Amino acid sequence: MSAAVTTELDRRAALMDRVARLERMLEIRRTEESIQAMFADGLVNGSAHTCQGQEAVSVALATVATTEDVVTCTYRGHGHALALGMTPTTVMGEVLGREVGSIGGVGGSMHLSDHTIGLLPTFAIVGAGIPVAVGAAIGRREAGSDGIGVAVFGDGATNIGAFHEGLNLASVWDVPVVFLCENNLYGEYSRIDRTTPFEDLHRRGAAYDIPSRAVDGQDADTLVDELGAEFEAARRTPGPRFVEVKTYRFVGHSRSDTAPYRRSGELDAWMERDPIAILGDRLESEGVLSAEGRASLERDVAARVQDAVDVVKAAPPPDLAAMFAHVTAQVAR
Amino acid sequence: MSAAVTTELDRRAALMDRVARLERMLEIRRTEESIQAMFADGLVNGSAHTCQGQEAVSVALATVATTEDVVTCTYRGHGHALALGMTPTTVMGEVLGREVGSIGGVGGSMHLSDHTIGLLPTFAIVGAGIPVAVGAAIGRREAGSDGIGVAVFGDGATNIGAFHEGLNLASVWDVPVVFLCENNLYGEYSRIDRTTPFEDLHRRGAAYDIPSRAVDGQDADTLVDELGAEFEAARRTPGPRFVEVKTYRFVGHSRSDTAPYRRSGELDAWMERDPIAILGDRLESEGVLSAEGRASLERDVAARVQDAVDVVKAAPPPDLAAMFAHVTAQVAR
Amino acid sequence: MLLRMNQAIAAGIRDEMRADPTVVVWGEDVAEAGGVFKATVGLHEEFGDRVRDTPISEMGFLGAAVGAASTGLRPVVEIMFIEFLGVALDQLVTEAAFYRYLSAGEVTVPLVVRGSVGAGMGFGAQHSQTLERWLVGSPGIKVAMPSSSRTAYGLIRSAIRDDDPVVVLEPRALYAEREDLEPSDEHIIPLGQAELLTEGDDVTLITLGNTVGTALTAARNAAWSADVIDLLTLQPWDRQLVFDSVSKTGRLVVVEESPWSGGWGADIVAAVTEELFGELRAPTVRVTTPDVPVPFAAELEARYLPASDEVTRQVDGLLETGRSIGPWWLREESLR
Amino acid sequence: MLLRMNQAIAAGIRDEMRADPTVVVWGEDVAEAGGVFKATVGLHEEFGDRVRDTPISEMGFLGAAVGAASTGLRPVVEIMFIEFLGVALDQLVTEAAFYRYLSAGEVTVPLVVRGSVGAGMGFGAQHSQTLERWLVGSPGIKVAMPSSSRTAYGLIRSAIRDDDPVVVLEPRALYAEREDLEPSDEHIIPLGQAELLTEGDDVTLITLGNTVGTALTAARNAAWSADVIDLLTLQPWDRQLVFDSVSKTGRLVVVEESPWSGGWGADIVAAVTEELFGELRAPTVRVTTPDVPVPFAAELEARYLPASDEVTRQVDGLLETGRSIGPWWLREESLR
Ligand SMILES: Cc1ncc(C[n+]2csc(CCOP(=O)(O)OP(=O)(O)O)c2C)c(N)n1
Ligand SMILES: Cc1ncc(C[n+]2csc(CCOP(=O)(O)OP(=O)(O)O)c2C)c(N)n1
Ligand SMILES: [Mg+2]
Ligand SMILES: [Mg+2]
Repeated sequence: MSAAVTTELDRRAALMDRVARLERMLEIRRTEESIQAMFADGLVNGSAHTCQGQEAVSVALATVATTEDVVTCTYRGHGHALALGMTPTTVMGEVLGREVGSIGGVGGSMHLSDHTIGLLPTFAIVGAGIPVAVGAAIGRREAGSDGIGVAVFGDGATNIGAFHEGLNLASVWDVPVVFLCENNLYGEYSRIDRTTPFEDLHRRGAAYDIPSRAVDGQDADTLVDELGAEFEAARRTPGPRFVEVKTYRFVGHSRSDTAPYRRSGELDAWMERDPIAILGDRLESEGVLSAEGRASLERDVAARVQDAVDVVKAAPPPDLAAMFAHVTAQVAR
Repeated sequence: MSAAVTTELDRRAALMDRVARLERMLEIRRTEESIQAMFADGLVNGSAHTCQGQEAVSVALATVATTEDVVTCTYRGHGHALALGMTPTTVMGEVLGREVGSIGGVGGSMHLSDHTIGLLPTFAIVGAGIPVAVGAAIGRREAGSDGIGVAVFGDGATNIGAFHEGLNLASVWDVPVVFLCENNLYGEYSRIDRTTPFEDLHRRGAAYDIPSRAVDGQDADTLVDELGAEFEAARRTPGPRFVEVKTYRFVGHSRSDTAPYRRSGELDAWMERDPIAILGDRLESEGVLSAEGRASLERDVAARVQDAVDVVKAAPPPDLAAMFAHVTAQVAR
Repeated sequence: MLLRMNQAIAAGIRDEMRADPTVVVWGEDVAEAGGVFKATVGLHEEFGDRVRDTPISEMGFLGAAVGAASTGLRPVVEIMFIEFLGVALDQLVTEAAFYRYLSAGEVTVPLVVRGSVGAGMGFGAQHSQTLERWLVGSPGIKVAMPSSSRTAYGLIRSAIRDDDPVVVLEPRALYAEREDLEPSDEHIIPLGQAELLTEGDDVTLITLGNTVGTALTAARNAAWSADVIDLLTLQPWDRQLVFDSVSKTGRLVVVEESPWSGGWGADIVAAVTEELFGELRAPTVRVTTPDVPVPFAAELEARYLPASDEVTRQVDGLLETGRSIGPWWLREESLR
Repeated sequence: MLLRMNQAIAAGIRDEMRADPTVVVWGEDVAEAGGVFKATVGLHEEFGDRVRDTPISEMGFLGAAVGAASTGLRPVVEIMFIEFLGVALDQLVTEAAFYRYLSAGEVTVPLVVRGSVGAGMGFGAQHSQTLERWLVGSPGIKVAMPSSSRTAYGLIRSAIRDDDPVVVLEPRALYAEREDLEPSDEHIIPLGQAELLTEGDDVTLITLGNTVGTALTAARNAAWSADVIDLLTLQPWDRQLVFDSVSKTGRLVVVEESPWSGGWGADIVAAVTEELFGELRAPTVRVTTPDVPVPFAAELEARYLPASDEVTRQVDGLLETGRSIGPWWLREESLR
């Protein structure tokens, strides 16, 4: 399938198929690598936070979330956006500040947005999206939808006030929202043990009487099942759920970061559990995918992402008027 | 003893004696009642939050806290200030906005302060004093003192971000601070069950791996022992402690509040456990205090507080210069 | 009927809630209790769960309101005292305000934040400021401040109908003021429109909220005649009406319940000086509060606020000497 | 030696830490990592635990810094991007700022808050503002902004020595700029003192932080001559130097990296217009950013910032026509 002839909703629906999930994880990996490469070539302004290693969380989230659900996530949101249905052209276009970008290039890497796939503007302020997802869930329910809110955030975000206030409010108001914590063990350059009393963050759910659990973030199959169960519970039974996903980022916090702060051996150990390899190997061993099939899939994805790279590199920047559009309902000035 | 000839430190030291604790609780009760009376007479501007029913918490705190310790508390701080050593004249003077007040009348009921007894300026913003106490403890230790920080706050404050961030920081930095939560079951006009998932707030300490417990706030004797143990632990062993004190305010949230929102029977049940009656009866039954002794003690305190009322009523307001003093080290304007 | 300003606010919210089922009201003790300042009395009775008490967590419920507004509701959030925005400002000016921009117009945030503001009630340093300076200059939001029951009713209704975040700053000293008002659609006041309250030739007095009355009192008993303008909306403010008036009078005096430094009047002065310099016949003057925390003692708090006789002195001085006599605290003998 | 601005800041903090054992540094990744902007590099190595990484909890560690400052320490806190104050503002402007007042002078808060500010680096709408408007007007605090390695070193040292809360806003676009500087006490710059960088007759250009270079470039190549003033401290700002200059030139142009609405320059304009109206020979002019969120695309972000050729156009226009030509976005054809 080529991004050109596929709608974002088709891309979302495709994830019902496990091979498509593998394909999507590959697409995320290649897209993030392309962004880093373009960064190295000086084509990207500012910063960019990529998610290599965490792709299974994105596809599992997008698989179990319906298009009625509303998702808030962070600056580390490229993978989630792609999984939810956004195209590589739209993501990379925004990262490069081009008109073809998700919001026309005025936002950049940290600010993607797409209403049709239920993705609210992504948050560059740690924790801010957590209470917003609680309110979004209320909004969906008041609109008669059975959609829920989904707040995706990191381990470091569990130390900030918005996390505490958002979880408490969701609990006392019985709001159907899933708090999805991507515990990749680091907040920027600080390892979790230096900023948090313990690593099993799901334990924090007890402070709000929120059913909480930890799940493996590297195996897309089990993650889809376990996350699916939590989404169902949030959708059908009163109150929120807190899911801690154990994962790891294979790259630095942001482009310039070489991650010298990692514990020795930690990266290698986690790379042993590359979510793309785990699902790919299983599909192959199950005979769902042949060796050649898998190889061509990888080639296809690489080619498709490269096409997108060429498109965005050639794409024009937004024109001056874009700076003044959408400030308020009235035109700025 | 009369406030006039006694220093604040003497008043503090006096609390080693149980009869003095009873006397101080009576003083707090009469002072708060006098403030409400002066309010009714239109002598007090703005608002005032009194603490009748919670006096045992104040005297126990002041008994176990050394003058090396630094305390942050809230707008509901008259009782704590009096227990820590501040005189009724100083407290009521501030409440009336007179020069004799704790900070010369520029603060009012919500803003008492006294460095010499370890009381930082009291907080009118819910939760704000919690992280400040954490830092104060660090400051004391860096100064070579064995003093600790003490943050006094209410049940409602446990829902705000500053609570979460303050406890987390104290835990990861092993700061010697006691988090003292006065759980009086209400935050303004809202009962705890409508704003918090459960009433046993000490359970929240687990989210930070902070040793936490609940104690009875109406029996001054047991409270002194139990709070004393927690203070010792915080002073001698690394890290903070969280103490939830079960108590109740016999009056409304603030002057204008008649507390129509109380559960029926709740007030009566708690008044059965009036901390002043509990300690008074015990001292009498133990023969430490005779019936007449107790009666004259009550008369003395009432007279002394009445004297203070007369003093502050006659006291002059601050002069204009006070408005411009102490804005920064340099004079304002 | 005679309505206090807090009752007029409740009536305005009520009328919008009747007209639009997506309007909800959240805040601390806004439901059964009807709000600490009684500005939501009766709403819970009539609209039930659409009016909700929140835990003490401004960041939490303001953030939730942003999410709800992004998904179809029109939340009206009460921030009891505007200082409490200090624990939640991010959600208003960094999230809600930028959502339309950061979604290329796809996501709108029809959110209203009501906050009580101002001194004169003896609430002390942390409960008495106006703090419009935290908001003005934030792209994406609008800021309004009523001065009476009528304007409170008219502005809150426009605020709720607006498709962007609107902050309504309510001078708490005016909550108990009565005014005759029949709540109805024709009392709706469009955001961005100021009102010319009195017409005169000598000076233009720009006022807002609690200083409207201050200036009117001064003008009523003065030797000079003034255009007294109630700005009503601070962002965006009514440049046309202000410019027209100053072009006529040639003199501008801004009366602000806001500090000498960072007060909202400086923006007005700067715009007028840049646009109408040729028409100005005298220096512009700002009558403000001093740069100090709001003092508690009644005697001091009264001096802290801009007084009508100070406005009179300032305009008298301007007309007599053609110069500004300077703020009172620089003239005050006892402070030398 | 040649020092980048971030190195000069680290040097300034280092020199104060050597002189005063009560100085501590707290913030996210300020220790081993030396800060995201490398402005605390080397401090952890030299001072160990006096330099601490914090959890992501600005309210928590800023509040802790207030408590530590109240009990004898001199914390220097890094707020990585100034927008993050939006989750912690209360501790700075409602608690720390009022502590001296609310303790009758007994409790002082010698706290320094360092925050990186400004656009031009492609960080997007939530990481590119200057936000001095959240701070100016708050009684009790001081606000400074360096424009170079030398001024950054001089101001951070004064800030740390000051007995009240001081916020140092660091233009992140300048962190990598090099300047020759021998760190030493004589480079300490007192708070409240502006610097006259160039002398001229036609106009006074008031600048701050990143706009200092913008204005100097404009002045260097212009047909007119200007007093270019680097304000350095925004609260309290140097009224004397500004007034003296405008009295001489008769013309005031403020160059601000701050929005047209609520930008800091309005305060300067208002004060000058009130004090020196008689000496003004032309309208005051503010060269600011437009009232929009900071756009990401490099082409747009470059237009967002005040440009030196725009400063030239504004002063040229002012001298030729005696009027303000108005902000560029109102003149721009393509926006009509
Ligand atoms: C309030 C706030 N403080 C600090 C930052 C700077 N910052 C950006 S990302 C980040 C680390 C967040 O770590 P985590 O929550 O674990 O998410 P991850 O980056 O690992 O996905 C920090 C400190 C911010 N954006 N917002
Ligand atoms: C941040 C903030 N939000 C709201 C308020 C208004 N307020 C003052 S006291 C109070 C109730 C606090 O309840 P609790 O923490 O239980 O303390 P208590 O009054 O019972 O002693 C509220 C909501 C405030 N002062 N600060
Ligand atoms: Mg992380
Ligand atoms: Mg309570």
